[in-house]
Amino acid sequence: MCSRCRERCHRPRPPRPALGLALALSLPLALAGCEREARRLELPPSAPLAAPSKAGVLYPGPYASAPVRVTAADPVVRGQRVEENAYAVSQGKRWFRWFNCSGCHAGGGGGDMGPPLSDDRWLYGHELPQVVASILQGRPNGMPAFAGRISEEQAWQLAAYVRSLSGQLRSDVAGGRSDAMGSGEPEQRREREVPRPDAAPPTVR
Amino acid sequence: MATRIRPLQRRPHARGPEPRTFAAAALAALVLGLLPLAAVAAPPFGAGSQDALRTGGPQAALILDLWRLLLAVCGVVFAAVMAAFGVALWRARRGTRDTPPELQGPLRGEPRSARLVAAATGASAVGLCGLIVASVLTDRALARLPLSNALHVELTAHQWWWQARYDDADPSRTFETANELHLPAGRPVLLTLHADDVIHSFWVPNLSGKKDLIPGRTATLALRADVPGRYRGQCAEFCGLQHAGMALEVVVEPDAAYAAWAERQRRPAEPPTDPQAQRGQRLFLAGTCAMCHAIQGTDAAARRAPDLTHLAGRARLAAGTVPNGRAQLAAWIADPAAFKPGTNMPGHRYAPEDLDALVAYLETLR
Amino acid sequence: MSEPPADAVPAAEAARLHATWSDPPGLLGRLASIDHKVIGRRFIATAFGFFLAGGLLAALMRLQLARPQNGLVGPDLYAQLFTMHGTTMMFLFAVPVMQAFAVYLVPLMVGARSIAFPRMNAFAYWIYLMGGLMLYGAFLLNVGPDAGWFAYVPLAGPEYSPGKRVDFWAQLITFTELSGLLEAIVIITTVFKLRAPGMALHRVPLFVWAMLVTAFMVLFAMPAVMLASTGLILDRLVGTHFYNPGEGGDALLWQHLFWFFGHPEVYFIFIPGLGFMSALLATFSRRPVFGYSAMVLSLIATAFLSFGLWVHHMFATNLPELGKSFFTAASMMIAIPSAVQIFCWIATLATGRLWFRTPMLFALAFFFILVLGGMTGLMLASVPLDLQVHDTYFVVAHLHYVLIGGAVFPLFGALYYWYPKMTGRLMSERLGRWNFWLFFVGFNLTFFPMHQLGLEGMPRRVYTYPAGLGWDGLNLLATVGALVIAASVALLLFNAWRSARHGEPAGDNPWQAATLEWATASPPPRANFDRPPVVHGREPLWEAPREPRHVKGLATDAREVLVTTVLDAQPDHRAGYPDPSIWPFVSALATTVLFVGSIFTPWAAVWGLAPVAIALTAWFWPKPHETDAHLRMERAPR
Amino acid sequence: MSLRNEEALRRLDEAQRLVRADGAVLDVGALPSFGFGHRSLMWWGTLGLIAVEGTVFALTVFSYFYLRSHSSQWPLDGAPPVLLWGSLNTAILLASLLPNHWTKQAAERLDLRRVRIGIAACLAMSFLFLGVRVLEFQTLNTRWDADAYGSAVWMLLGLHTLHLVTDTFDTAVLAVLMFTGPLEGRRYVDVSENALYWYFVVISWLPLYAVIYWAPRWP
Repeated sequence: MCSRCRERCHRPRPPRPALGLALALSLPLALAGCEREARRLELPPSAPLAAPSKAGVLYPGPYASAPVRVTAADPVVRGQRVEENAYAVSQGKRWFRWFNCSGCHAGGGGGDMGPPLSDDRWLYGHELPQVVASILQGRPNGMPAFAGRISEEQAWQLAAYVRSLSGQLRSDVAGGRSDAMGSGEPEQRREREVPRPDAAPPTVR
Repeated sequence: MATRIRPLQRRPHARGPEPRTFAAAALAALVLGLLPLAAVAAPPFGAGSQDALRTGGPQAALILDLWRLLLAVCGVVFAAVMAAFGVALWRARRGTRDTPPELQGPLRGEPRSARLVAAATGASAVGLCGLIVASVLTDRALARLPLSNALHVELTAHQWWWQARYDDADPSRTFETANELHLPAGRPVLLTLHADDVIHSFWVPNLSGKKDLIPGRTATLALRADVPGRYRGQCAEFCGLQHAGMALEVVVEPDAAYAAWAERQRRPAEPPTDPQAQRGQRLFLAGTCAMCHAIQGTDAAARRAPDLTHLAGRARLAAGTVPNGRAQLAAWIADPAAFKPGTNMPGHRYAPEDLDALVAYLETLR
Repeated sequence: MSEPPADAVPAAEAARLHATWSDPPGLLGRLASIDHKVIGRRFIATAFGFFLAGGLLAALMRLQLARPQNGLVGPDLYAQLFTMHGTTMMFLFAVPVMQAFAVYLVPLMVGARSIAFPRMNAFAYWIYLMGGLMLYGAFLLNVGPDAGWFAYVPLAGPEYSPGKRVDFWAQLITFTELSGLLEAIVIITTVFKLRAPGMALHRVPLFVWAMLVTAFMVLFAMPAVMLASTGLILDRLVGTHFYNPGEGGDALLWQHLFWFFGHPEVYFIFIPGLGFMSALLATFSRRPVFGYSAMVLSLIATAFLSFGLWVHHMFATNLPELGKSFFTAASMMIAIPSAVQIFCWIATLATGRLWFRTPMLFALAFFFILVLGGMTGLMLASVPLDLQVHDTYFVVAHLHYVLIGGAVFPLFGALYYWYPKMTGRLMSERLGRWNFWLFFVGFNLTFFPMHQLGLEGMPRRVYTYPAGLGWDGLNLLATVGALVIAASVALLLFNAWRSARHGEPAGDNPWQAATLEWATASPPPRANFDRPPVVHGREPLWEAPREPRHVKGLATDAREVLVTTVLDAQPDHRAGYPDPSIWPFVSALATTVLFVGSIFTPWAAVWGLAPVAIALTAWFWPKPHETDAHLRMERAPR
Repeated sequence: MSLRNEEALRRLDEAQRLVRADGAVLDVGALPSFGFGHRSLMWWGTLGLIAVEGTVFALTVFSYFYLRSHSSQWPLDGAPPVLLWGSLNTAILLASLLPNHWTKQAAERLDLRRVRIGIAACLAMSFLFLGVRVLEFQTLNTRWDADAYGSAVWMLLGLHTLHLVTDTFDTAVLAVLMFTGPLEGRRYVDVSENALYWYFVVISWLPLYAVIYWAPRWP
């Protein structure tokens, strides 16, 4: 087990029998399991996020000109951590409902007024930081900016969930069916949609 | 008087020089040094405020009577069985490994033992029938609580808080609150129970037995609170990480006091006048708060988290886990997970003056 | 009074029998063992291992609750702790340990050479072991289930329990239920078909009756939880909607299915305890238990009634009133058969010659603790009262009084009682008495205050509680009691470990008991009896010997058992028995791969079937040398 | 049960005659080394499995009607399953009782030639209805993840299919064994108990058929 992983799972544990045997048997699952199952309940509060200059800006600048504002030390590590953590992804699903993302993208991300999130087209990039940027900064034609309205942690969790809608996450991390009416195929059962390279973001003039 | 922030749950591990520690220290300095310090208004819950043996209404009292009856009957039966057992042990002869086993008696049949066992069994059956009757009678008495003139409250359980809507024939007079029920003494209440996510259970032991709130189903519970006072209720069905931190405060007060409270609840929040509070309101509406919370009379109308229209009038924050006061409110906003690990409310790193303003605004929501 | 009949078996015949029924040497031989005594010992040791693990989890919980707002354990770990504790104690300890004792004792007590379906018996043990290791492996990796041992949906469902924690729980259920069901079939068949000639049903020892009744209950109760957990895992993994109210499912379906199993489960932990009691009280009162027929009928009545009580776990769920009254009545009436047994035992004690040894002390403690637990059970059966104390510490107190008083105290007594049979040495009496008193005091110190805590409003499954509600003192007391229990269990372990080497040699029948397991050596030879006994009464070793005493004519150079008729135990035919086989172990491994794999992909349930099918076929496929041996002895029925 | 009462009594008498009490010992050496029906251990084992699986089926049917009682409309969405394949399969299953019974009797007479013919016939029928079963799944008009109705129907049909597959596999292994050996008397007991289990699979299908295909058509 890598030391980082061990540190994260660091919790008081009772001694258990057959420790060595169990470890040896499940080492392959261990690395994945450890991160997948962590519940980081006491994360430090997000770093301050500048509220948008005008509250409720719906049409921020174009994709290219607005670099992603990532405050964590290492965005890649942070992104991986969120995307490997089932609890974080399930929280993302909760925010998707709470913040009414489903109002435009439909429950399960099938798309309605807003573009579908479960297909292979990514107007503004499919990488996790790009999705976070889309959420925080908004996109032309209707996607509001959520910077300052949700915590950064929530944005990452939300983005991870959004990526699970098109099968980008491991199936043991992505969520199962919802306790609700018709929310489509469970995320964990979705085929991975290979992001189409030709679906580049439109340049906004 | 300065009140120390006392988290419900101390963090299990220090995380080294994390921003959190720094933030907490800064916050504490800020809260203790700069803010005009407010004494905590919350009256503490004492022993017996969540107690099935101290009743505040007829439903709980009926059950308590049944408990006393069962305790007496079972106590007598237990004593009788123990006495028989004791006498048997005391009077029986002693044996060892080499005692030849007694086979003749069992072969001949043991009429005396048989008679005693039969008699004891018969007595048990009769006693049990009595208990069944007592139980059924109590059940029927509970169901007969008169409900004319009942107050209707719709209670929805969420992970991990209680949402209450006070119904009224006149829709404009319904209002919403959270985590703190006020009930008029002596007037029956009909609770309609829903669950938003998982199964919870409504339980205020001083007032009534419990009832589960199950997603996809609706249940009702009738109760009456006769004795004014503050009672504590708690979710009684394991509902996830903060099951322990899902309390409900029930304030039973005389009719007039209740009416005044209800009238206050119906009013939207008053716009703040103080510039600091006004700034706080802007922060509230433009920030993360309004994504989940509602404040009547403002644009904040989300219903994912407790309605804050009259937050400052409540004794406690976060479903009964944190006493309501300036310092606590600030600490809670900054780092809710320190009090309720697992809560769905995110932490915030506001600049000190922003936090100050926000708290000042929330303090105006009386 | 008679000594067990002297054995007139020539040494050469005994040696041949020993060679025939021995396991092959080496590690492979151990894995291939299908000797019910070997499997039984492993089973008991494994179950006690899980008991210790579950106890440690409980001790951690008690430490966390020792004072209000304690910070030892956070909510996430606490949820795992109580889920693991409940799951371990119910599924990995209480039910299996009873079956484990049955696996060891029932064939000996009915005078059989072996157990029915010995390979299936071995398979059931391996499945149980692997299921338990899987669960604890998962727990070590922070994948411990955290939705309670009852796993109520929707909390345990796909939306509110992300990750694989609950899937491991659901698969553990599959493991232990598979094991439990197979053991039930093994025990039923052993009791029905392998009894010594002459042991008609009305001569079967009460302990064996208890195990038989339990096995039947398992047969009809466990399928419910297997179905429920299959529905859960399908909901979680392939998106079915059994428990999704949004698509026509229902959360209460889970509760109905779970408690349809869950309530009988309490009784199939408790009824073997009653069996232990009857065995212990007879021996240490120096007389048969009073009222054999009443005892047997009570066991059967308890089993039947226990299937009609499940709704009393659901009184708070808004069910129709009439139904609840019915379940109140049923829940109270089940007290009657238990009361009959208690009265019969008191009559036994009163007319017996009492010999106070450690096993007897544990049996006597049963009266105080179980009767008290029974009283609180009556209270819980009452709907209005249950609505107050349901899901509070009152219930925690009640269930521990019933399960520890009704099952664990007799079980510890049984351990002291049969330990000499299993090892050939007696456990230390002095340590035994310390063990008993510490356990008795610690138990009551821990759990009695919880009644009061529940009435004073403390709910279950909270990882912490605020100060000032009046719960602090009693909680601290309970924690102190838990430490006393821990000391007592440590003493038990020490006693068992030390006595294995230094205990007083036991001889065949150290307690001068009446049942057949004491008619053979301690520990019993590989073939159980050099010559299987013939039975003429209910207390074979206490009654004057009658002829014929032994069975002759079973092969000594090949494994052969005598099959008798169900009611009268008349000899019916000789059945050739399989040799030790590695395939049950391999099949269990393959099944484990299938079960664990299907947590991660439903397709594992398809490709995982291939190795299972291969292993099972290899298991079933006759070995030529076995067939030859059987053919040599074959005689077709006419 | 193929054993009539008098037959059973006759066998019991015979066993009595074969057992000799000789002073201190009871000599059982002359007893047969296997027996059919409830005389054999295997019969009890099979019966135990049948009890377990019968309970599972009963509880699944209970769950089906429990879920139905909570819905105003059933099926929740869409049409009931197509009758054709299910009914055809019911007919095939019932027909399979014939070779099954014939094989069981041949086994109890230790008639290897007939057992071979019979078990081959049984196996052929097994494959036939497994084939039709695939068509059944395709014409259920619902999916397991469509709604609770779909889940319940798939559960019912899936459970029964699991039993079909298991028993087909058992039969196949047994058939190979009967053709290749090594053989001994107890193998005929296995054939007989396999047939007993098949009775259960067929008979348990009848209520399941009624539930899956006719319950949704019943108002």
